[in-house]
Amino acid sequence: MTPIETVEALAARVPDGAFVALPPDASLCPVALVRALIRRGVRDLHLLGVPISGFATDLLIGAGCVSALTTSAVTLGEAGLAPRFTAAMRTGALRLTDATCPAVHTALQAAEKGVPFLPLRGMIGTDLLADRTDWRVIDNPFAEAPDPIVLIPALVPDIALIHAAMADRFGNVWVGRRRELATIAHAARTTLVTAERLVEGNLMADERLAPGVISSLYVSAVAEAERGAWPLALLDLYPADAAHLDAYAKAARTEEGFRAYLAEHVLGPLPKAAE
Amino acid sequence: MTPIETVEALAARVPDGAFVALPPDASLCPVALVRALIRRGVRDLHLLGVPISGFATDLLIGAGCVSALTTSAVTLGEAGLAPRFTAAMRTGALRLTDATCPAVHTALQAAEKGVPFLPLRGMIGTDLLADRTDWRVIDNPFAEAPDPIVLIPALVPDIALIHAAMADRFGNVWVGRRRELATIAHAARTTLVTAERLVEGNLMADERLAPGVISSLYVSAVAEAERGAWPLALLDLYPADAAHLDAYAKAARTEEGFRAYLAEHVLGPLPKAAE
Amino acid sequence: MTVSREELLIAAIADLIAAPNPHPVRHAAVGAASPIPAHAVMLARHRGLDVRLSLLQQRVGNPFTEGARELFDLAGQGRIDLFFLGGAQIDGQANINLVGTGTPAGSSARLPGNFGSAFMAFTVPRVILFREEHSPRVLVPKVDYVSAPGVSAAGVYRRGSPQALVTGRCVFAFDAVRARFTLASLHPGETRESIRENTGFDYDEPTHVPETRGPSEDDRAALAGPIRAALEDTYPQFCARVFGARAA
Amino acid sequence: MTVSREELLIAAIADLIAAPNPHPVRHAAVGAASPIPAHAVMLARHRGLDVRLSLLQQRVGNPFTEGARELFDLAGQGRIDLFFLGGAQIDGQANINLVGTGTPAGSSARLPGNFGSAFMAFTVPRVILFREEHSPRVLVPKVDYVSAPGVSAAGVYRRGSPQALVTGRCVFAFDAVRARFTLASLHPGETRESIRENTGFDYDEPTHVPETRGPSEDDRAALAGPIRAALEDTYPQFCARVFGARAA
Repeated sequence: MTPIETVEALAARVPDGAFVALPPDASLCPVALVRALIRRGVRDLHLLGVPISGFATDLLIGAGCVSALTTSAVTLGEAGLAPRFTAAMRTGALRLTDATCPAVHTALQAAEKGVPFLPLRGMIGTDLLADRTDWRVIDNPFAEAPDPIVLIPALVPDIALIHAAMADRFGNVWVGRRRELATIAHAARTTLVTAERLVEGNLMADERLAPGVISSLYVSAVAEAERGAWPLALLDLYPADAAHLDAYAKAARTEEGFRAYLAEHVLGPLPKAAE
Repeated sequence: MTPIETVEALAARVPDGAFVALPPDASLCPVALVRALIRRGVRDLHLLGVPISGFATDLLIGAGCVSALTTSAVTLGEAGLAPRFTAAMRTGALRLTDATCPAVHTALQAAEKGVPFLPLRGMIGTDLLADRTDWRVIDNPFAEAPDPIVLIPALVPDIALIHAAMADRFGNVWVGRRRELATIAHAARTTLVTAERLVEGNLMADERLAPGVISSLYVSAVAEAERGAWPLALLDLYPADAAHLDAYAKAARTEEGFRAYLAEHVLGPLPKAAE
Repeated sequence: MTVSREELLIAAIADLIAAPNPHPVRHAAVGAASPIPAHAVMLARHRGLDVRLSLLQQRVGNPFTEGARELFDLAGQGRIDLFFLGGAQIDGQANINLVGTGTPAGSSARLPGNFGSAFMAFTVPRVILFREEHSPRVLVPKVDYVSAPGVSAAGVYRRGSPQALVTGRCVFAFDAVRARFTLASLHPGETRESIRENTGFDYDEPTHVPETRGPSEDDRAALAGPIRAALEDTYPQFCARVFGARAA
Repeated sequence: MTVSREELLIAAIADLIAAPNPHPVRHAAVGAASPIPAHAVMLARHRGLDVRLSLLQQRVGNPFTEGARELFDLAGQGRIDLFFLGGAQIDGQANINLVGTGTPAGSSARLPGNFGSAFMAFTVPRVILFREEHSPRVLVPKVDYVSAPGVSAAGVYRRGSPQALVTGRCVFAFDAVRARFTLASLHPGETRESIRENTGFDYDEPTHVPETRGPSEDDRAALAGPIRAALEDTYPQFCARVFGARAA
């Protein structure tokens, strides 16, 4: 059975040094759990942006929780460049492995299917491919003429972190049409889910809701976290808090500004409406 | 825009000789459309069972519409062996290519991703692999030691046939958790969908329903067909008509019995409740 | 009341599931045509094993949300510990044939086909072979077609091998290193001789062969009570036949 | 009222979308950061082209039901005909750099990253490069890092190549065979000399270079009316800035 815990208990399940998959800002990103991770003082995480990274990753980098990052891009979207990522790149504090969005999906789908690799078109002649010595180019054995194609090895995250719109008491969680989150959960060894609310009944038994569910089979533990994506958006339930993100982007341009932000919004007493 | 047509008009869109993907009996199989195909007198179909075949395929084989079949199994489930398939195998009238369920999914997912092949574990040492000279075994380039692995080439059906629980006027169709039907639609050049009922509004705009939708982007034409899966089941909407399937299995043991079944249930005047 | 053959087979398979093994069973998947294996998993759970059962063909409240491929992805991930396979033919090396007999296979009698066997046998660490018919026609020296091999050459990716073969007459244990069955227990009424007579392949026979342990009274009460309640929706005909008409 | 720069760019891109091409545009996909390309697709549709627009970051009523990977699967299937790419740097062979400048790339200034460019450039037959800043800093002789190449060697799987580069100053057409840009039109106020001065890469210049055709009055009415209504949910800030406060 999947246990229902607190957000802090979920954070305690993430060991230092773990390889952690995080959804991007627009896709059920578990920000409340990320704040709890920072409070727990987690260290040396290797983050995977699925397929890109944003606010939650920038927070973790700024708080000193991250030693490595694999991603296709880091951006705050409308709020501009991710300031703590940019600063860490300047100081060399972060080991970055660049990717491209479909290669991240492909690597996770390889893990989801239990195969050592999957092929992917494109990338031939890019500096990305030149840098990714862990990828291989083979000649497509089904082609008549020479046809180079890239093979992407499977990536198995130690832990996937997700914020769901709903969870039931069995540990089934509803993520709607963001099916790539199901792929993360299928690929990862452990999946920790915060949910906007706990619902009665069994989500898997409802034929209308089941298509958007990740089964408890893949879910290690669940915690309720109202407004758990804030200041990011959650599907059609609430939009991003653009003013907050703009203020963050401005504050985090300096180390001092970021520290003040952390003290106020992550480490300090939590506003009732936000956590 | 995806047009809304009649079931007979959908059947007219399937040319003789087409490579046609069909879902299995338990998964939104478009039986009303299959009956219309038999009435239209379609010939020389190459059917693909995704991943297995059942009642609808047996009907098409018996009616002389099929010259080739690629599938992982043919069965009427509780009603036993598929009698017209078994008879066709006896007379050699059918060119059969055996597969195994995950290889069919893999071939369609290769088409869905636009790659020439995908790898799949298992199968080494089976007679299936020995017979499938269109598959390749390579040495996994990521392994330290020799590690043979099978590559399955992409399969692109000319046409996918699906019965959905709902369709909207834009051509979006709802198949619920049977996501392999979305893969068929993604992989095929043309997708023809019958729907149990047409609904108002836009299925893609409803965040609760959207996870079970195949977007109109992939749907070539839609027709309304109430009880369009009968005598098979349709999700939680109606169960299989087990008595009818048993009667079919018995009747179709002989060519004469099958002809009588066709005359009564496919070619003859259609009972209102069934079509 | 006498123990039915179905109850005996359910108990025998439940014993195999709980038996010590390098691959503990936390999750078993069972298909539509397998009411006895499904009941055996539920019985093992009733007896205290922490095991999850996924019923593949459950029409309403199905365990999967990614369609039919999710079963195979799950197996590929290593998240299915136990699966059941049968065969039109099963040979002494635990090879199974689901396609048909004759040369070429299917020319004498054509059966449904491989289903997922050619994959599941490699990716699921524990497989229990189950076929009620125990005759020289089914248990052959060499299958006419290998849908799934009992063992594989070194270096071939494979998580495990068949654990045992359960028939209507006995239980055979399978030794993957020697690729050979050993008679493990006799169902009531069978003898070493009746088994040898009805088995087309060669196998080992220890000096002592016990009788197959049947269900306890508690097992039988659980089967007729809570387990029936849980599985009746999926296997209505089987439950009615084995456990009788439902008390009102 | 004068035509805004945004309206001019929208009209210029709409002209490129409708221009005769071996790859007709039936489906275009546009990201969150691309209000001008999105408006251009809608304008091309308003003018009569049968084109479907998928807005990738649409929060409610998103065009996808398989999550973020569906865009890339769609492109892999060949179901996306047109995509837009930008670049921190773009060079004369239509190579783009989204990662950063310096050696190694990003050491001088680090940008967000490749996104899907290294794949989309190969699988989408028509790509329009769009970057408003037109300066020697952006339009360089050689990019510091190739996120996506403008052209590929023979035998490399690729459905097409960049069609054109649209900047805040002009439109360049791209010839994939010669891997070279040609100045195609000048935005109002620009001259051959101002373009040459602000472009770091070499390019061809025909004897006659027309002015970029701006939007018609009907185009502008459509942009401020039905197209704004369709896109305002996705690009609220852009619509407010370019088309003014909404009439009550």
